[in-house]
Amino acid sequence: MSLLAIENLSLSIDETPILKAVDLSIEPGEVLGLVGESGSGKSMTALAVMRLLPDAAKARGSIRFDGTDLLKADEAAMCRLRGDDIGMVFQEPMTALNPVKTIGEQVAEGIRWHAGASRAEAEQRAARMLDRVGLPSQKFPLSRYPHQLSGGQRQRVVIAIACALKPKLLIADEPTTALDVVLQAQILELLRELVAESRMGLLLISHDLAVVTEMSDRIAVMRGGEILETGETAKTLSAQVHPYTRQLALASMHVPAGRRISSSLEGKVPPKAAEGIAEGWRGAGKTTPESGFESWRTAARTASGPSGHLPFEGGEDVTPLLSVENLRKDYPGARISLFSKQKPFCAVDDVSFTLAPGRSTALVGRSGCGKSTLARLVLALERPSGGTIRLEGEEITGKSEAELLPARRAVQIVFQDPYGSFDPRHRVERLVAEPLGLLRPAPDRAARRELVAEALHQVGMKPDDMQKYPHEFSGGQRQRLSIARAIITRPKLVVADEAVSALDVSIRAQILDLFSELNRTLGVAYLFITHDLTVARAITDEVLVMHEGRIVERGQTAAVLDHPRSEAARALVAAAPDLRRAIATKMREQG
Amino acid sequence: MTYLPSAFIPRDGLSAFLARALASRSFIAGFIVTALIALMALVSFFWTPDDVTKLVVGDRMLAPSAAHWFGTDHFGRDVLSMIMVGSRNSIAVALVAVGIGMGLGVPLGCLAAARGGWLDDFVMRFNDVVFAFPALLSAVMITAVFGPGAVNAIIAIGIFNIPVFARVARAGALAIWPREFILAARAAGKGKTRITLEHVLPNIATLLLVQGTIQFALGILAEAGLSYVGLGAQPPMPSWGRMLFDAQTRMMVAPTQALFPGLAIMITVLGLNLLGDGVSDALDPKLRRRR
Amino acid sequence: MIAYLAQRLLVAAATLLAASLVVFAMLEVIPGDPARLMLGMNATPDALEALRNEMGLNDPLPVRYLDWVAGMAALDFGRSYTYSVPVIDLIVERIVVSLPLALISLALSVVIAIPAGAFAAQRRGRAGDALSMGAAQLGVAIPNFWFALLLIYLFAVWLRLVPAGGFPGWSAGIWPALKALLLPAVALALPQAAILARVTRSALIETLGEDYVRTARAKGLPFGTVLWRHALRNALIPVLTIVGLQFSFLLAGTIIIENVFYLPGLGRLVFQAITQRDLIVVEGVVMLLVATVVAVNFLVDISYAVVDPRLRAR
Amino acid sequence: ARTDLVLGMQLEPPHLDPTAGAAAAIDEVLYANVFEGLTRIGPSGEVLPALADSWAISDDGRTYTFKLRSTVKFHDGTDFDAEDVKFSLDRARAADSTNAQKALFAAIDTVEVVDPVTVKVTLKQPQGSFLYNLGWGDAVVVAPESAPTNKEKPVGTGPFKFDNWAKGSAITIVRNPDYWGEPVALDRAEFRIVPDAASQVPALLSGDIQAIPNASIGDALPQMQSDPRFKVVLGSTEGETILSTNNKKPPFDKLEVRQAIAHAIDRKAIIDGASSGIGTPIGSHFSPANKAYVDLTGTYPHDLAKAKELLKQAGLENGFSATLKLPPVPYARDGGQIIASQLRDVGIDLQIIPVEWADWLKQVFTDKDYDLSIVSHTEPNDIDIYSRKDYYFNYDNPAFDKVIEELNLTSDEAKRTELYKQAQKILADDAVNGFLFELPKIGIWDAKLEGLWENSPIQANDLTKVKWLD
Ligand SMILES: Nc1ncnc2c1ncn2[C@@H]1O[C@H](COP(=O)(O)OP(=O)(O)OP(=O)(O)O)[C@@H](O)[C@H]1O
Ligand SMILES: Nc1ncnc2c1ncn2[C@@H]1O[C@H](COP(=O)(O)OP(=O)(O)OP(=O)(O)O)[C@@H](O)[C@H]1O
Ligand SMILES: [Mg+2]
Ligand SMILES: [Mg+2]
Repeated sequence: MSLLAIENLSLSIDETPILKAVDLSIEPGEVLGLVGESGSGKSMTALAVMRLLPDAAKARGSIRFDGTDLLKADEAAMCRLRGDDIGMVFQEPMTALNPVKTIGEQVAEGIRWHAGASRAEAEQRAARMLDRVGLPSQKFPLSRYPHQLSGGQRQRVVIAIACALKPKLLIADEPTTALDVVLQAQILELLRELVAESRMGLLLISHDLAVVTEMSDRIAVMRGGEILETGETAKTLSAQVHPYTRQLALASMHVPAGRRISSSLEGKVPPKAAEGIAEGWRGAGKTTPESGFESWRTAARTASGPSGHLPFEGGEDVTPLLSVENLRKDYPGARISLFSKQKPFCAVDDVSFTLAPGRSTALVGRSGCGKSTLARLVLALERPSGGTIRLEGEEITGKSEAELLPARRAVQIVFQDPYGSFDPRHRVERLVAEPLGLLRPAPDRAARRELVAEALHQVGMKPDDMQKYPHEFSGGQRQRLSIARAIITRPKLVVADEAVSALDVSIRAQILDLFSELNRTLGVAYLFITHDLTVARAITDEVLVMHEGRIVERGQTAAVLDHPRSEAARALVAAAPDLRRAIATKMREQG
Repeated sequence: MTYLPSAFIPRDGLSAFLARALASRSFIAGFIVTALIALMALVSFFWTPDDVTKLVVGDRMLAPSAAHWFGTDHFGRDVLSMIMVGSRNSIAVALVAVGIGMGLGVPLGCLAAARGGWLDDFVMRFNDVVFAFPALLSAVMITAVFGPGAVNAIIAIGIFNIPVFARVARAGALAIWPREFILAARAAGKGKTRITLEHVLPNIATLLLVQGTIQFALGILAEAGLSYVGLGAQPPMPSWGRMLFDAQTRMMVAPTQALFPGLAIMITVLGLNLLGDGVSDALDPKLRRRR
Repeated sequence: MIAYLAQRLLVAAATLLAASLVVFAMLEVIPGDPARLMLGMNATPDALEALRNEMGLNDPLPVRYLDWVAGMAALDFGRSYTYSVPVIDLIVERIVVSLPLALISLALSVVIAIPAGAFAAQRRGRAGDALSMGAAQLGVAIPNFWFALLLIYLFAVWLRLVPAGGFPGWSAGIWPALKALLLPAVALALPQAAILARVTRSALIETLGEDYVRTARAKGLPFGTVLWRHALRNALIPVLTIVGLQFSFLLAGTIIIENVFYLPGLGRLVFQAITQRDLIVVEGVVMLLVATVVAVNFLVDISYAVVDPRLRAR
Repeated sequence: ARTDLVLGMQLEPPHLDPTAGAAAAIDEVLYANVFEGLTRIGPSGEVLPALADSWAISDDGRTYTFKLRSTVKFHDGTDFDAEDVKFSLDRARAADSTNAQKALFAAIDTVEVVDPVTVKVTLKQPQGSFLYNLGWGDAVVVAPESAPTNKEKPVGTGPFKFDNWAKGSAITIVRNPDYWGEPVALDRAEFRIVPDAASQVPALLSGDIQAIPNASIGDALPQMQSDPRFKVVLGSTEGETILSTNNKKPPFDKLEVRQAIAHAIDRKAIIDGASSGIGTPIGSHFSPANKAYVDLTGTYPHDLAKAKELLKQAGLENGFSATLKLPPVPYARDGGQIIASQLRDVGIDLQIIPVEWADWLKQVFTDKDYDLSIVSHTEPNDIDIYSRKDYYFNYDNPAFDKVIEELNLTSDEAKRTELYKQAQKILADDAVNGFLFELPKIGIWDAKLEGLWENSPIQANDLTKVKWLD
């Protein structure tokens, strides 16, 4: 008998069907990966098991856990199961802990509740559990509050809570999305250990195919509230019986045309998968004619000297588009007493680099290493504490807002959050036209309209979209609008700060293609900020690796990512989930 | 470190807002009540059942009847007419006071949020000082200095509204400023003033609207309180608070005289509060029932 | 934490100082000559002048301000123009009425509001919620003086359970004194309780939507336990803020309520003093009330830190 | 039976020394209860012996020899004797005296101590009212030791001792066990300040307060009258309620205008609306209780047409506007609205300005910065104020002054009555002020309470005979 058997589970909220006849099962000691794009119903499935659904939700079908039907159990019975036999780790480590209770209290609480242990006893067990997840009580006493821990540490506490009583089933709903790749790798490792240790069943939910592939024995693919396919991980992914599974896999590995060759792991991809990728590309590639992109690439290569030479080494003949020298940014420290402050925090520390016109550069690094700060400095949205920034040879540091206008025209930005970067109260026309105020002379109404229409056309949107509000678009469309806004002044450099990390894999693929195409047609240079090495690899020529405010490594993308030299870069590369590599490993394991 | 609704931005446009508002029972009830009171005030300019400037002492303190629905007061004036005319006073005082509070407080709050630094500190400290005076006490003091009367009541209540709006506007604006679309606007070369006008204000407008209805309701209560202690509207101008004051000594003889003005105040405030609730419900279902 | 406290303390002191300037400046504008008030209509100009000199009314403004502030720091609020006794004596006499009244009504409002708010939040969307929040809506809308009138006529005049007003003094015994404060306290507390209950409810509902509540429920704690153990403490910050604000409202509310119940409290003292142009009393009492508000806000600030460990770090 | 009493009073005394202030509230608490004089005034205005057991008047009426009681002690334990009497009278009439009624002692020439129980007072000229004057609260006997502190802690010889003053709230007096005379029935009495109808009515109804000798309960009167728990006594006061007019300020300097106002005023409506229908209409500045009173209310009957006619004569057919400053008393604030409404009917537009007493005293009484005002003149027999040159009416009529002058020199009762009538007539004809009504006195107390004064010849709450019936 399975540990958990979900049969024919349907769920609706306010008459809207959310889940349609979901079937899933998990054996003891098994890891089941549940993948699917955002909103496909993964979390709802998990919450249905916990019986923690929103009030309005109505579930039908059966969820058998260890023989009992959870959907028929009363609340008291569920309370007995939750936390004891079924543990759950939630998506957001930052908010999953009660800020006003110590971590000791929070871990011990469940133990006291279920095991009836005394306070001292429960705390002892809590301490052991925290030790187990890598928070030894010598370094992290039980009396710490959540705000005194980093995101990764908090997630460990959440896992400790969920696993405190050695549950038979652990549900982990996107347990690593809020963490950077290095932390993610650590957490996944921890989960793996816990499963191995006590033959716990694990339902691992993620939209990241690579993560799930790496971790799970079996995989279930979900879309629109339905399970499309279940099976052994390796088989499912290599066979790609269901077209959607294939689409998902393709999108996850998507590289704009011509870029695939740069991967050194190329040969290791199973032939079927590689073929699928190529096919998928042809199928989905309507937006990006590959030949054009290829020709631009060739042109760019020629312009920057012989392949293999770094442009900033060999490109003396070209004036750099952007050159940054000894840039530094200090943030004043928090006040710790009335008369003293903490030492200023140096977010960007002695950074120098140059960007050549028309080339794309990735800026990668762990969370909090100073990437966004550097971007804001380059955009002159913040004043540096030291160093200079030159745009086409002209210094922009210390200029007034009026003097900055030409620079602003030349450098534009695309933000991470395709929704947050638009004022929801303005129409698309006004939003996209916003930077037009930078042009001298400023265009009149008719001219603006024309320019907006053109920009929309360039990103593949229709002119009628001008009269709509941002909320009337999908995430991918919004990101296109955001790009349209960035290119409307014909900038020479576009800074993209995590511009695709919030997007679903399939939409991400489209946007990456768009970036490539714009590069080709308009000759725009990019500074691509990302923590996702797959993205960096997909569309950039060179890469800057940043660590604790400093640039620790730079070079051609493929070279750096395949043969990282610095410690920081090595850690990044090692931790980065890679679908191809994961499939290959699983193939070996599962035969 | 004060608690205020975090700024919120509706996820969609005006029509959806209206649709949600119309689905909110609070909003509909509040809107109807408020509209009726406003209508009553408007009608009173052209028509009242009786002339409130005319004292007919012979008809004093009549019980409600067909001729005088709500009875008459101690001067023989028709209570219904008094309430109708009094609503003008209540609405005018509260409205202008809220206007003063908004007109000064919102720019102050926006400025503080946009400029930060010492200016922000200054505005916050100014708020602290004003808040340190119990509201009614400062109103009593102001009317004591400048004499009782509707205008001074307006000023007194208005002054207290300034920091309220400054605070709400500042908190709202502070939540808007770090958002990416502001950064985008800055990248588009827009200055702080333009950004405040084009992006910040429209986005906190709804927040201010909700606070506005709350302050409006509070203003009506405050005006009634001031008039009740004789510092608000002066006779012969009818005012609900004064009517209550006049009626309280006659509670036993003519209880309806105290009943109707009290009910008028209560219903108006209730209506405004419901309206405010409804608006915030419609703005963001998560922001329900803040007050 | 120490730094945080020191900073709050400094802010409090600065606020008080600014407030004293405002009070002084404002009351300087009030028409009426205190010396004439003290001596009456038939006083000779010489006597008036002498008294003015004695009271320091002829000194330049800054000197008078400094004298006044320095005096207050030493608890010397000057001498009442109408009663010719030290203002501090009047204040002490009155504060034994006002302070208990404010505290009782605050306690009453908290004791009613928090359980009511929690009750409504727990039963969100159900009849109990609708009922208690409907009542709260009414409570918020009722003018407290009108409510006080209704209470007087119901409980004092018809049922004759408690006195209609007045205050026998604490010397008459705790019970009679408390009985006299009961109706005023209820009249003050109920509208405030209504506001507080609404705040409690919405703060609770908001925190109940937080992720950590789900985490707690995933541990197997029943909903009610989660509400009391996890959500309430987190919801306390907004509740505390409102409690702090309410104290100020209660103090001001006493001006009207003490008039309705003719309680000899600070509110009535200041009201009377204003009508009698007894400026020095007004100044003293207003400053005292302001100081109380500032002190309460300081306490609220501290209690934030008690409730929320994140603030302790500062 | 009960031995405690809570008495309501409207105004709080500014201090507790009856020899140093005019406020009626001082006497209302202390007179006959805490302080006593040589004589005292009884419930119907008669002069009774008090600290003076008896007295002899010389034939020329100039020398009064008082025999004092010998067993009297002040509340602080010191003995009362003739020295105290001399001290008190000399203090009251001294040049730097702060006594509010120095005129009472103006006739005294010398005060001599004959022996500890005998005092001889010599007058400059005979004065028929001298014994009555000594019965006033301003003439009570104080001890030299305690006189300076009487304002805060009054020490007298009466049947009650001062106990406590909770400022703004109440004054308590308790029985004096060492009283020389007949002991009082009450153990303690509290004078609680209940300023207005809004507080007086519920306080009475709930039994918190058992008596308000001078109540303002407005329209609740009929209800109280029909309530068997209470005894309601209506009396008259010396308070002429008038529409004070600034006789020098145009257009009020025109007789026609003042007459027009007099015609426009409907006294009945004012009494109904501002005094709950009780109060006697008056046509001049004189109390109807006085035997020299003439009813002059018919001088200018309520007649709008006539009023308009007169205004036309004054060249003001289009009316005019003026201000009406109202002190914070119900009869003024309510009456003001009614008068404003009545005058509007003849085209006079009044702007109502409510003022506090302090402002009223300054603006209206002292600075004479006003057009019209409403106030009740409660001093007895004060028609002579119209002859004062600087009085706030700004009235100046030599004919009237002559009548008053003559009155001062006349002691013949019939003649005096005649002169009073003349004076009343002149004022009425001149329509100096709008003469409205005589302020009523409403006393309300628990029906089981006995011994409170039904009339008040002087403003006092004599509790010496008060007791509970059951
Ligand atoms: N409280 C709710 N009320 C109504 N609909 C909801 C609610 N919560 C989720 N949904 C809807 O249910 C569907 C499934 O949501 P679910 O959270 O399970 O998605 P998911 O697969 O976990 O997505 P993600 O990867 O973004 O977490 C979505 O369409 C979502 O809009
Ligand atoms: N305004 C600020 N004041 C103080 N510190 C700041 C400020 N902005 C950023 N920092 C700090 O500077 C460091 C770098 O921040 P930055 O946002 O540039 O990181 P990042 O590399 O973009 O990280 P992520 O990948 O998470 O977006 C962080 O430690 C952050 O806490
Ligand atoms: Mg999810
Ligand atoms: Mg960043």
